[in-house]
Amino acid sequence: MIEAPDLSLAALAPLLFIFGAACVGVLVEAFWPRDTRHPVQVSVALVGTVGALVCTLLLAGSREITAGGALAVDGAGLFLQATIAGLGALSLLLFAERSLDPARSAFVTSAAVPAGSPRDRELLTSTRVQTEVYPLASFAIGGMMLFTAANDLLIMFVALEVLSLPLYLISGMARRRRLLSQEAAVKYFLLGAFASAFFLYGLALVYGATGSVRFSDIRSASLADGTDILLVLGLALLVVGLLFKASVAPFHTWTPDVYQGAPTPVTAFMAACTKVAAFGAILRLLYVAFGTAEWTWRPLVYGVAIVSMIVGAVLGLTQTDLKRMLAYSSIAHAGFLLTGVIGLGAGGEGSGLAATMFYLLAYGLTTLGAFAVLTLIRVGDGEATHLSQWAGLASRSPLVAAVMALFLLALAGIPLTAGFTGKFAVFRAAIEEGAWPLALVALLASAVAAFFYLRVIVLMYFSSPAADGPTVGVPGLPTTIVLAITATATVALGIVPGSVLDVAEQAAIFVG
Amino acid sequence: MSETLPADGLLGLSWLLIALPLAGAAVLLLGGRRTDRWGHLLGTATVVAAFVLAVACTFQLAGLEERSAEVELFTFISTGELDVRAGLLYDPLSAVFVLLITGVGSLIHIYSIGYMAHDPARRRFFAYLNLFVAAMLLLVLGNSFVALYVGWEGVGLASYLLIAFWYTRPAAATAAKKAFIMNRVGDVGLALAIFVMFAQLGTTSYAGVFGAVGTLAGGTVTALGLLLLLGACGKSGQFPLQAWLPDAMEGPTPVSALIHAATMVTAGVYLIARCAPIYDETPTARAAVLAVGAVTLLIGAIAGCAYDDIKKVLAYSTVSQIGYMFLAVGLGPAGYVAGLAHLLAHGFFKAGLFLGAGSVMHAMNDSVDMRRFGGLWNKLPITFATFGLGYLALIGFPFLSGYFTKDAIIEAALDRGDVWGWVLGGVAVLGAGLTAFYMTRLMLMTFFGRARWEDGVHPHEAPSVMTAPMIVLAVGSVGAGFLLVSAFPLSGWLEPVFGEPEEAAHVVAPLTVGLVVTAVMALGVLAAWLFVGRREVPVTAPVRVSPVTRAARHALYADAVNESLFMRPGQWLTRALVFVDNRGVDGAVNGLAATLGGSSSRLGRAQTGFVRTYALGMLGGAVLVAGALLAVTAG
Amino acid sequence: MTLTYYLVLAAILFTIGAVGVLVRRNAIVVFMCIELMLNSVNLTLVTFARATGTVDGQIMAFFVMVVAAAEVVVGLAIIMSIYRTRRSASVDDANLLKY
Amino acid sequence: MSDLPFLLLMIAVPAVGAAVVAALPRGRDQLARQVALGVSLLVLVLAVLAAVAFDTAGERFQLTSSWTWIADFGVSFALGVDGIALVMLLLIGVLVPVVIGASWQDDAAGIGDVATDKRSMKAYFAWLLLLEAMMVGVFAATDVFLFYVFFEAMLVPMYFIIGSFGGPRRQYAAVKFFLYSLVGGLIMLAAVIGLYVVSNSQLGEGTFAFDALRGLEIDPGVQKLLFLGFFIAFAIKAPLVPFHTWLPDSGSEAPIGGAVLLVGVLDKVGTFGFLRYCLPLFPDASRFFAPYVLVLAVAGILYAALLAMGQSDMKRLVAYTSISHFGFIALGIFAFTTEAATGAVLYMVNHGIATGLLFLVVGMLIARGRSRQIGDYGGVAAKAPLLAGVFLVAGLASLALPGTNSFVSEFLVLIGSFPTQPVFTILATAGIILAALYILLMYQRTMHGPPRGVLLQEDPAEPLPAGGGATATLAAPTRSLRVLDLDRRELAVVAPLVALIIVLGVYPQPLLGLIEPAVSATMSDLGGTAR
Repeated sequence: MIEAPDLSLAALAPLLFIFGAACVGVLVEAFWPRDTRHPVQVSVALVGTVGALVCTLLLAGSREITAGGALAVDGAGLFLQATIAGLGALSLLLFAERSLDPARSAFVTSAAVPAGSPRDRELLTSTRVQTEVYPLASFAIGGMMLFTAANDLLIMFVALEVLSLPLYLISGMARRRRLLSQEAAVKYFLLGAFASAFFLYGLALVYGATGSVRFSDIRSASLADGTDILLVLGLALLVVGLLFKASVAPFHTWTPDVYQGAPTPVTAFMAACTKVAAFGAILRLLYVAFGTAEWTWRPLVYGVAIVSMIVGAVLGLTQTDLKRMLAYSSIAHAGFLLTGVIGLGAGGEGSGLAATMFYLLAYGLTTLGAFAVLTLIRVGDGEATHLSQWAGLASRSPLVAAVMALFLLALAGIPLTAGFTGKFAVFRAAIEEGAWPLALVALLASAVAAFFYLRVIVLMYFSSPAADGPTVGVPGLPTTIVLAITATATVALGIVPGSVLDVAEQAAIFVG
Repeated sequence: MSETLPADGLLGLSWLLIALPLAGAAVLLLGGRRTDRWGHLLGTATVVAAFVLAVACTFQLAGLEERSAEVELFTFISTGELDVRAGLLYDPLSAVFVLLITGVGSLIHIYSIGYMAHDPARRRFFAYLNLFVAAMLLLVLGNSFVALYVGWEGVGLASYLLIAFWYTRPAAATAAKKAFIMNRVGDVGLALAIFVMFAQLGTTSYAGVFGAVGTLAGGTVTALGLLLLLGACGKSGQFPLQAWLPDAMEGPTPVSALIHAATMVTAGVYLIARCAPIYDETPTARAAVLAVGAVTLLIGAIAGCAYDDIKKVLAYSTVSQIGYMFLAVGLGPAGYVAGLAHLLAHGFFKAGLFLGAGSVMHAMNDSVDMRRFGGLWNKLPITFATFGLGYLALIGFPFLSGYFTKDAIIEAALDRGDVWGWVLGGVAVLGAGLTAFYMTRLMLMTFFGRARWEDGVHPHEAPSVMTAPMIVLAVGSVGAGFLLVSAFPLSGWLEPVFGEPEEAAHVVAPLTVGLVVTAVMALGVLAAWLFVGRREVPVTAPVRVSPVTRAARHALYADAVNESLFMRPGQWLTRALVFVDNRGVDGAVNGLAATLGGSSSRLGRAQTGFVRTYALGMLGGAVLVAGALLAVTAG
Repeated sequence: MTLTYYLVLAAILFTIGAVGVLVRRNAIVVFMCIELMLNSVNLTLVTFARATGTVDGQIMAFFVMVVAAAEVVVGLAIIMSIYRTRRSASVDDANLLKY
Repeated sequence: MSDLPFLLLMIAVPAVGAAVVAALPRGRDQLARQVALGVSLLVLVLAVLAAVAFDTAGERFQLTSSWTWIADFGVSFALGVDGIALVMLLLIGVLVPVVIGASWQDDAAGIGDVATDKRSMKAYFAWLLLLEAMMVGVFAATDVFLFYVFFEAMLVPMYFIIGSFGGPRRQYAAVKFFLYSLVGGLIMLAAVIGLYVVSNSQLGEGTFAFDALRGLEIDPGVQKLLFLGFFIAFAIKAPLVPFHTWLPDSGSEAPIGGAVLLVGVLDKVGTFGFLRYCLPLFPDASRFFAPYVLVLAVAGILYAALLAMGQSDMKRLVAYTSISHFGFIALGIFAFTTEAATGAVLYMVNHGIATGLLFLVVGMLIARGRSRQIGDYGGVAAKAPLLAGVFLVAGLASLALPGTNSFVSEFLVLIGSFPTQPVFTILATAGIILAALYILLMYQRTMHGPPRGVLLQEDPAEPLPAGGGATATLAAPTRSLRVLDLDRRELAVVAPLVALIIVLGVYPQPLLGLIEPAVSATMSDLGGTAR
C-alpha cells in the first residue's frame, strides 16, 4: 500500500493559484477569440499573481513542511513568494502596456515569422497582439515561487526549469530589434541549459554523498561528514547553477546581453523577479541544507561577492546603453545581496536573512521602476536606450526625469530611498558577523557604481537636449500604475521602512 | 611695576581717546559722499579733541599718587583658562605716547587739510588717518598684550590703507602690500610671544605677565624677548625687516610724517620699553636688541647718504634714528629714558622735516628728486626756516633737541663700561657723523645751490594751514630735548614705570662726549659741503660710482636679498605646488578614475558576445568554485 | 566491477559535453552536448541509486528526462526562429550583443 | 514659547517651502524668490528664538525631541542642539537669506556666472531651501544614523545646484563633488554600522543615540578603525589635504550662492563631525591619531595658502583659502584644549561669514566683468569704491585682522593649541603671513592699479582681452556696464555680513558663552584636556 503524501492544500494555495492561472491562460490561448483575448489573458494572469500574493499574505505566520517533505512553507519563503508575486504582477502590467508602442505592444506578433521577412514587415504595423506571453510569464512566476519554497533538490531543479523555460522564450519576443532579441534568447537558453546541467550534476553528487536530496537529510549528513569530497563538489556545482540565475560574477556573462536584447518589460521582470527567486533558493540551500557546513562555503560566497561587486561596478562605468548599464548594476547588486547572505551568521540567527529579503524587495521595486521609465523614452519606433539620447531629458519632461533620478539615486543607495535602507540592512548584517572588510569593499564598489548612475542624472539634468532627441511617451494606465507604485515604494521604504522591516524580521525563519 | 588702581574721573573716560577718532573714521567711511564737504574738519576735530582729553588725563594722572590707572571695559575673550579683558592702562609711559600721538597727530591733521585740499578723496584720507590714530592709541593704551596686538595690526592696516592711498599707482599698491606683509612677519613674532605667555603664565595682561615673569625659566624668557624683538623689528623697520619703510614713502607725505616717522614706527621702541620687566630677565635678548639697533643705525645712515629722493633719505634717516632708540632701550634701565626722550624729540623734528619735505614737494609739483631742486631757500622761506631747525635738531647741533637726546644715548652706551660699550658708542658716534653728512647733503641739494628745476615749476610757499603746524613742530624740535632732559626730566615722570634712575658712574665725562659728538657732526657737515655743496649737482645721478655708493643706493641690497631668498623661491614653490596639486594630488584621483574607466573597457573586452566564451567563463568559474570549496574543506 | 567506473564514465561524458559546448559552433550541436551532460547526470543518478539501494535516483532520472524533453522543445523553437531569420545556426554569428 | 519644537520646525519649514516653491507654476520667478526669502527669514527667526531659549548653564543638549523612526535598526528621529550645533544653526539662518538675496537678480549674473537660460530660477530656490533643511538636520541630529542620513542626503541638493546652475565645467565639478563626498560617506557608513554593532554587544540593544554611544567602552583597536571611518568622511568633507582637490573645482564652478553655502556651512559638517563624533566617541583613537591629523592640518594650512597664491581664478583662490582655514580649524580641534576647540568652533562660524562675504563680492565682481580670471581685472577700486571696500573688509576678515571676527577665532585656535602642540602651532602661525599674501595679492591685482581689463570694455559682445577661452560661455550681463558699483540690493545683501564681521570681532563673548560648555563637555569626554 503506497501512502499518499500529505498535501496541505492551504499551504500550497499561492502556488496553486498562479499555476492554475497559467493553465487557464493556456486554455484561453487555445479557445478564446483572438480579438478579445488580450484583456482576458491580462486579467487571468493578474488574477493569478494577485491571488497568489493575497494567499501568501493570508498564510503569513504559518510554518510547515508539506507535499511529502518536498515543499517548505515558512516565513522567509512566504515573504519571498509574496515579493515575487507582487513584482510579477507589476511586470505583467508592463507587459500589458498598449499605448506606448505605435503597434500597441512590446511583443512580436508572431515569433515564428523570420525577422525582416515581408510577412514580418507586414505584421510590424499590425495591431494584432501577442498574448502567449501572459501564460508563459505566469508559469515563470509560478516556477520562481516554487523555487523559493523547494525543500528538496529535485523540486528545486524542476522549479528552476519551470521558471527558466518560459523566460527563454519570452526574451526572444521583442517586437523591435528582433535580431537582438532572438540572439538574447539563444544565448540565454544555451547558457541557462548549460548552468542547469551543472546544477543537476551537483544534485546527483549530493544524492550520491548523502543518499537523499531532501534538505533535512543533507543537513544531517553534512553535519556528520562535512568534509566528504563528493558532498563538497556537489555543493559547488549546485551553487554554480544558482549563482548563474542570480547573475553573480563570474557567472554573470549572459546578463548584459540578455538584459539588453530582451523586450524591456521582460528585462524588468527578470531583473526584479528572477533575482528574488534565485536568492531565495540560494538562501534556502545554503542555510537549510548546508547550514551546518557553513564554514565551507562562507569564504566562497565572500569571494564571489567581492568579484561580483567589482565586476558590476567597474564594467558598468563605460556602458553607453542604459539597459546594459542596468544589467551591470544588477550584477553589482547581486554582490551586495551576497553580503547579506554572509550576514546570516552561523545557523541563520543573524539579521542577514531579514536584511537580504528587504533588500530584494527594495531592489526589485526600484529596478522595475527604472526599466518602466525606460519604456517611456522612445525614438522612432523603438526605445531610446542609448545614453546620449537622454541628454537634457529634464527640460523636456521634468516629471519623468525626476522619477528616473529617484530610481537612480535609490540604486546608488542614497539615504531616504529604499536602496539605502536595504544597503544599510545588509551591510549591518555583514558587519555584525565580523565581515567588515567585505562591507568596506561593498561600500567602495557602490561609490564606483554611483558614478554611472550619476552620469545619467548629469545627462538628464545638466546637459542641453539634443536637437533630434527622443520623445517621451505618455504612459497608459498599466505603466502609470507601475511607476506610481514603484516610485512611492522607493520613497516610502527609504523614509518609513519600519513596518516592512518588521515584517521581514518576523518572517526571517526557515523551516527544515 | 607700581600698583594700579581702577580709574575714575577723566581717566575713566580715557576710552574716549580711542573712541573719538574711531567714530570719526566710521562716520567718514560710512557717510559716503555726504560728508565730503566737512569730513576733513570732523576728522581733525576728533583728534584735536582727543589731544585735549589726553592733556587733561595726563594732568589727572600726574596728580595721582601711583601715577597709573586701569580702565576695565568689557570681557573680550573668555573661554577655558584664557580670559582676555578689554582694558586700558594709563600710566606715564602710555601718557607720553598718547600725547605724542594726539599732539603730532593733530598738527598733521591740520596740515593735511591744506596738503590734501585738492585731492578728490580727501574724506577717505581723513577717515584712514582717524583710523590710524585710534589704532595707535589702542596700541599704547591697551592693558594687555592682546589689546596691544589688536592695535598693532590695526596700525598696520591703517598704514596699508594710507600707503596705498593713491592706489592707481602700482608702486603705491605694491609698497603698501610689502609693508603689510613684512609687518605681518613681525606680527608672527609678537603673536608667538603672546602664545608663550599664555602657555607659561596663563595670562596675557601686562600686570599678570610682568608680575610673574621672574618665575619663568631663563630660556623661555629669552625666547619671549627675541619674539617680541621680532615683532618690534617688523613694526619699526629694523634690520632685517627694514626694507618696507622706505617704500612706504609712496604714501602721501603727511602719512609719512605721522605714521612712518613720528608714531607708528616707534611702536617697536614702545614695545621693548613696555616689556622692560621681561628684558630685565634676559641679557641675551637685550643684547639682540642692541645688535639690531646698532646694525640698523648704520644701514639706515649709509643708505641715507646715497638716495636722491628726498623722502627716501628722510625714511632711511628714520630707520637709522629708530636704530638709535633700539640701541638705547637695549641698554636696559640706563637707556630707556634716553631712548624715549630721543623718540619724542625725533617725533617732533622728523615730523617737521617730513612736513617740510611735503611743502617742498607741494611747491615742486610733487617731485621728490633732489637733483631737480636747489636754491629754494628764498622761494620757500618758512619751509626753509622750519626745515632748517629740524635739520639742526636731527644732526645734533648743540643745544637743540637731538643734541641732548642723542648724546644721552651715546653716554649710556659708553657707560656700560665694557668693550661692547665702546663698540656701541663708537657706532653711535659714527652714525651721528653719517647723519650729519646725509642731512647736510639733503639741505644743500634742496635749498642751496643753483636752481635745477624742471620746466614749468614755480615754487611758492604753502598756505598757512600747512605752515602753522610746521612752525609748531620746529619749535618743538628746538626745545624738546632741553625740556625732556633738563627742564622737566622724563626720567622722573617715567619713574613709576622704569624705577628710580640710577646715577651711573660715567666712563667718559658727558662734556667730553658732547664735544666729540659735535666734532664728528661737524666733520660730517664739512664732508657734505666738500662732496656736494662745493660742486655743481648733476641733474641725473652719475652712473659710474664706487661699489660702496652703489651698495648704498640699493640700501645695501636688502631688497635683492629678500627677493632672492624669499620672493623668487616662494614663487617657484607656489608654481611647483600648483603643478603638484593639479597633476599630483588631483591627478592621482583623476588617474584612479581613468584607471577604473580603462579597466572597465579592458574587462569589457572579455564580454565578447560569443556564447562559447561565456560558457568557458562559466566553466572556469565552476572549476574555481569547486577548487575553492575543496581547498577550504581540505585545509 | 565497482560502481566507481560508472561514475567515472559519467564524469567523462559530462566533461565531453561541457567541452563540446565550448568548441562547437552549431547551436544544435551545442544543445546536443548539453543533452549529453544531462544524460551523464542520469547515469550518475542511476549509479548512485544502485549504490544506495533505493529507487530515488532512478525516479529522478525520469524527471530529468522529462525536463530535458521540455528543454528540447523550447530550445529547438528558439534555435529555429533564429535560423529562419539568419539562415545560419552558428552560435558565433549571433554576436550583436557584446561588451 | 520655548516649548515649540524649534528644530523640527527649522527642518520642516524650509522643506515645505522647497516643495511650495517647486510647485509654483513656471514663470513665477518673482513669487518664487519672495517665498524663498520669506521662508529663509522665518528660519532665521526660529534660529534666533532657539538661541534665546537655549540656556547656557543647562543641559548639554537642549530643545531635544525624539521619535522612534526605524525600530528595527534602533534609529530615532532625535533632534537636539548643544552650543556648537546652535551656533551653526544661527550661521545657516543668516547665510541662507543672504544667499537668496544675492541670487535675486533675474539675469544669469544674479546666480552665478553662467548662462541659465534653460534653467528655471524657481528650481534653484527650491534646491536652496531643501539644502537648508538638510543642513539644519545634520547639525541638529543627535542620532548618528539620522546624522548620516542628512549627511548624505545633503549632497543631492548641492549636486543639483552645482550641476544645473554652475560654471562651464559644472558637470565635472558636480560629479566630483558628489563622488568624493559619497566615498567618504560610505566609509563612514561602515563605521556607523560598526558603532551600532559595538553598542549592540555592550548595551544588549543596538542604538544610534549619541548620548548612549558616548558611554561605550570601545576596544582600542576597534576604536582606531571606527575613528578612521568617521575621520576620512569628515576629512573629505572639511576638506583636509590631501582630500581637498574637489573643493577648488566645486567652489569655482558652483553658482555663488551655492559656493557660499558649500564652504560656509556644508564643509563645516566635516569639522563639526570631528568635534561631535570623532573625539567623544573614540577618545583613545583620537589621541593616537592626533599627531597625524595635525600634520595634515598644518600641511594644509601652508600648502593651500601657497596654492591660493598660485591661482589665477578668483573663485578657485577663495576655495584654496578655505582649505587653508580648515587646517586651522582642524588644528584647533585636535590640539585637545578647551580654548583651541572653542576657537575652532567660533572659526567655523566666522569663516562662514567671512568667506561667505568674500565669495559674494567675488561673485558680484564676476557678474560685472564676466570673468573669473584675476588677470582680467585691475583698478576696480577707482570705478567701484563700495565694491572694493566690501572686498577689502572680506579680505581682511579672511586674513584674520584684529577687529574682524576671524581674528578672535584664529587667535583662540593658535593660543589654545600652543600649550599642547607648540611646534605645529608655530608652523601654523607662519600661515598668517601667507594669508596676508594671498589676500593682498588678489586685492592689489583686481582693485588697485590703473583701471584696465574687462571693466573698461564698453561693448559686452566684444571678445575679452584675456582668459577668453575659459570665459567664452559666460553670460552677457544685462545691466549696463556703466553701473559698476554695488546697488542697493547688493548693499543690503552684504551689509549684514559686514556688520557681523565687525560686531563679532569686537564682542565675540556671547557666542563663546554658547560654545564653551559644549566644548568643555567634549573635552571631558576625551578624558580631560591633555595639558
